[in-house]
Amino acid sequence: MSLNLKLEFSGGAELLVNKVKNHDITLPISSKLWTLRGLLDWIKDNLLAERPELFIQGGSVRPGILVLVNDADWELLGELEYELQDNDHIVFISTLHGG
Amino acid sequence: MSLNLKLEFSGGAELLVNKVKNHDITLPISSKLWTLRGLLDWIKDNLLAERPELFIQGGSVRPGILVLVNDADWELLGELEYELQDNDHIVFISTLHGG
Amino acid sequence: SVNSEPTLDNEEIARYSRQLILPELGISGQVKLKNSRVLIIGCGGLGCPAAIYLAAAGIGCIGLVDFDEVELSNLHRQIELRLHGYCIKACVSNLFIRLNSRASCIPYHLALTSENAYQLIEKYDIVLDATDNVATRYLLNDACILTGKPLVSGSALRFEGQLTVYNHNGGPCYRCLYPKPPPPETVTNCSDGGVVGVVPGIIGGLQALEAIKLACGLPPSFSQSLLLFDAFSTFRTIKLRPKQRNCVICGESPSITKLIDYEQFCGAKATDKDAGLNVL
Amino acid sequence: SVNSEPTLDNEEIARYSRQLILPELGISGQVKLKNSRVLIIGCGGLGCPAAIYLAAAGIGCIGLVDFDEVELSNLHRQIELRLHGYCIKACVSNLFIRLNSRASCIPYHLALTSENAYQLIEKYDIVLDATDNVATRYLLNDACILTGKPLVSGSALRFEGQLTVYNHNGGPCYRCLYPKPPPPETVTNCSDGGVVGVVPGIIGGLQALEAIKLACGLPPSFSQSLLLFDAFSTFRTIKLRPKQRNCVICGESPSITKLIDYEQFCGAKATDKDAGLNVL
Ligand SMILES: [Zn+2]
Ligand SMILES: [Zn+2]
Repeated sequence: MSLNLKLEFSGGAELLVNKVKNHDITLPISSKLWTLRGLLDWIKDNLLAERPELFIQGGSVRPGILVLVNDADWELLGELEYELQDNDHIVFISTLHGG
Repeated sequence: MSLNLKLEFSGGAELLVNKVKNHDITLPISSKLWTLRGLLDWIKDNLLAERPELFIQGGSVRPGILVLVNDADWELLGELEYELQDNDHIVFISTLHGG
Repeated sequence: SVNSEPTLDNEEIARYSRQLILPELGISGQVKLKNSRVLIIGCGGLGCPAAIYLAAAGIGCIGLVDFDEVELSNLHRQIELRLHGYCIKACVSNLFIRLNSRASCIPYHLALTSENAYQLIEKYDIVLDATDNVATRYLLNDACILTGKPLVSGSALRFEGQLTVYNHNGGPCYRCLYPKPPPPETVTNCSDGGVVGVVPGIIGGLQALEAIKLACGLPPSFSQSLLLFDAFSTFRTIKLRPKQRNCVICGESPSITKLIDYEQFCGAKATDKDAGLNVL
Repeated sequence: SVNSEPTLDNEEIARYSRQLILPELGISGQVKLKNSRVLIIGCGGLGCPAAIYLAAAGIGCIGLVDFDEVELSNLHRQIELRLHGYCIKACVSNLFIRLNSRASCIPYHLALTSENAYQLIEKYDIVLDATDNVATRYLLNDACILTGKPLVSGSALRFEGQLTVYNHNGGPCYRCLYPKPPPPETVTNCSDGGVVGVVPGIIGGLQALEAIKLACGLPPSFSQSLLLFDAFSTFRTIKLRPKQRNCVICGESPSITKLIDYEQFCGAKATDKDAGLNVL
């Protein structure tokens, strides 16, 4: 048993994960449930090439990154406490400021 | 038991169905299976206000209308023979020519 | 009285005939456009096409705020306003005379600041954020909350664009989504990150369209909703959180009741020399 | 030889610096844009913004085909080319000198016909369909299949727009999707149906973007895929059928091997007087 997720990084956040926008990952099912909090730890250990503080600060994503779960703002779903479901599509999008 | 469908008409096709783009409909489950062919008959009898020949010709949609099933061209799914599933989203889109 | 409402003359009916025959607009919608005042902050890759399409649609008064110097590298984005030469003020005036002789266009060749933003925005009905730096985006957000104006926010970088409408019909504001400013070292502008000019062009057009709908009293598409565009993929629409009860500017007990020092708040100058399209 | 490949001079490097620093483009992408030839059929609400953004991006040669007379009611769509006055030929030339002094812009003030389409299209790498009538859309499709050129097709009406790339990488052509022309009484043009000018503006910008990617050898977003836009809703991307084996022009045994009479085929004139933006 395992948990399959589609991760996506965009708006510049992909520059922190080897410039790759889409990552299909599989998390092992453990005794504890996987939450977005746990996923952030997993990303820190497995995907962030360098300077993790440009992505994670104070146990959450840094200011200016929006997290989307299946095309909805994570604030609507409990943020860090959201319990991941198989085949969830999680997007980390860096806000753009250019004009 | 019944079959719930979300119908959408756009690109001008909505002008043939009382100018309403979105129609949530329920089809009774009968002994026969519902196909897109059957749905076209149902639309002709239940939704088309007038001049049905501007929508249906020769047992199919008239030239210039594209049929989409869950965001895919119906040609990929068997066209008139496609067997409708509960909660399918069917779009009838009239091709635009303006520029 | 009814007579004080401007209506349309024959030239306007001819000019806007293709909009007038749309049942969603009609004569009454066109009159609403004529009576609307839209303020655009930033005349770069987003603001230029937005201004042109708003003028062409018949918006009665358009204010344009920019303090940018022309650079050669801006050319491929700031295409329209450059058609008549190199002075933004002159360009804008000429452009509006051609497009919509009845519109008044007010160019403000100035830096938007905490001192002048409230008075300026108060005179308009709808505000477009077409700026290129974080400090001005927070300033504009707060000024729109304090004055009660909807803010149509667009942004673009590299091959991507984003669009949303803040402060409309129970939807969130910029601070509801981003209570803390991003670390300055994570912010990239178009000079450093690059951009393909047509991407802000498309987003700027969409900003104009949202403003047109707001001006007519029609529902915007991207209130409490975020449009994402990736030129290598496609568009995606995201459902956003509602207005946050604890938001410091639009929440139930706001702690910010007048404009603050946004450069200090963001730890970054709005006048970053590298930001080719900043407005301060 | 390598020396025969044009490269970029210092002015071009300065002008396109914000595109050059994008890794997906770079110097080699910019050189490809400079060496590309794009033909735009129709200079209305779709073709004008597409032409401007293509010139601004550095496309080396742009051909513009239009035979339209200026009408007041076109103004709110055909905004850009009107900035310099009322003669399309003169406007286009002035515009390109400002935007991209190195580009050659070739205005064709003519009606595209079965007699001249093949020879014209053969000289270009990419074709944009920005026309306003069915007969010309079939003519362009067939001419692009016979000459082997990708066709970036845009259309707009009322508050809606559509975009797709035909004849690219195994994707379908216009006839694969629409083997039979629509009954003439079901076809509405912008004069009769109305349009909000910024809608074709957005679609025209997206056509330019697809052409830019094609010119650089980057994959387009909408080959075998259809982008739908509804100004009251949002964008939607549809997966389309592949090239059809039995297509009469691009299939395995094509029965059409040279251009035919498209007005007869469609039962409608391309020169419909009511179609303000037709090109024939
Ligand atoms: Zn707020
Ligand atoms: Zn074909």
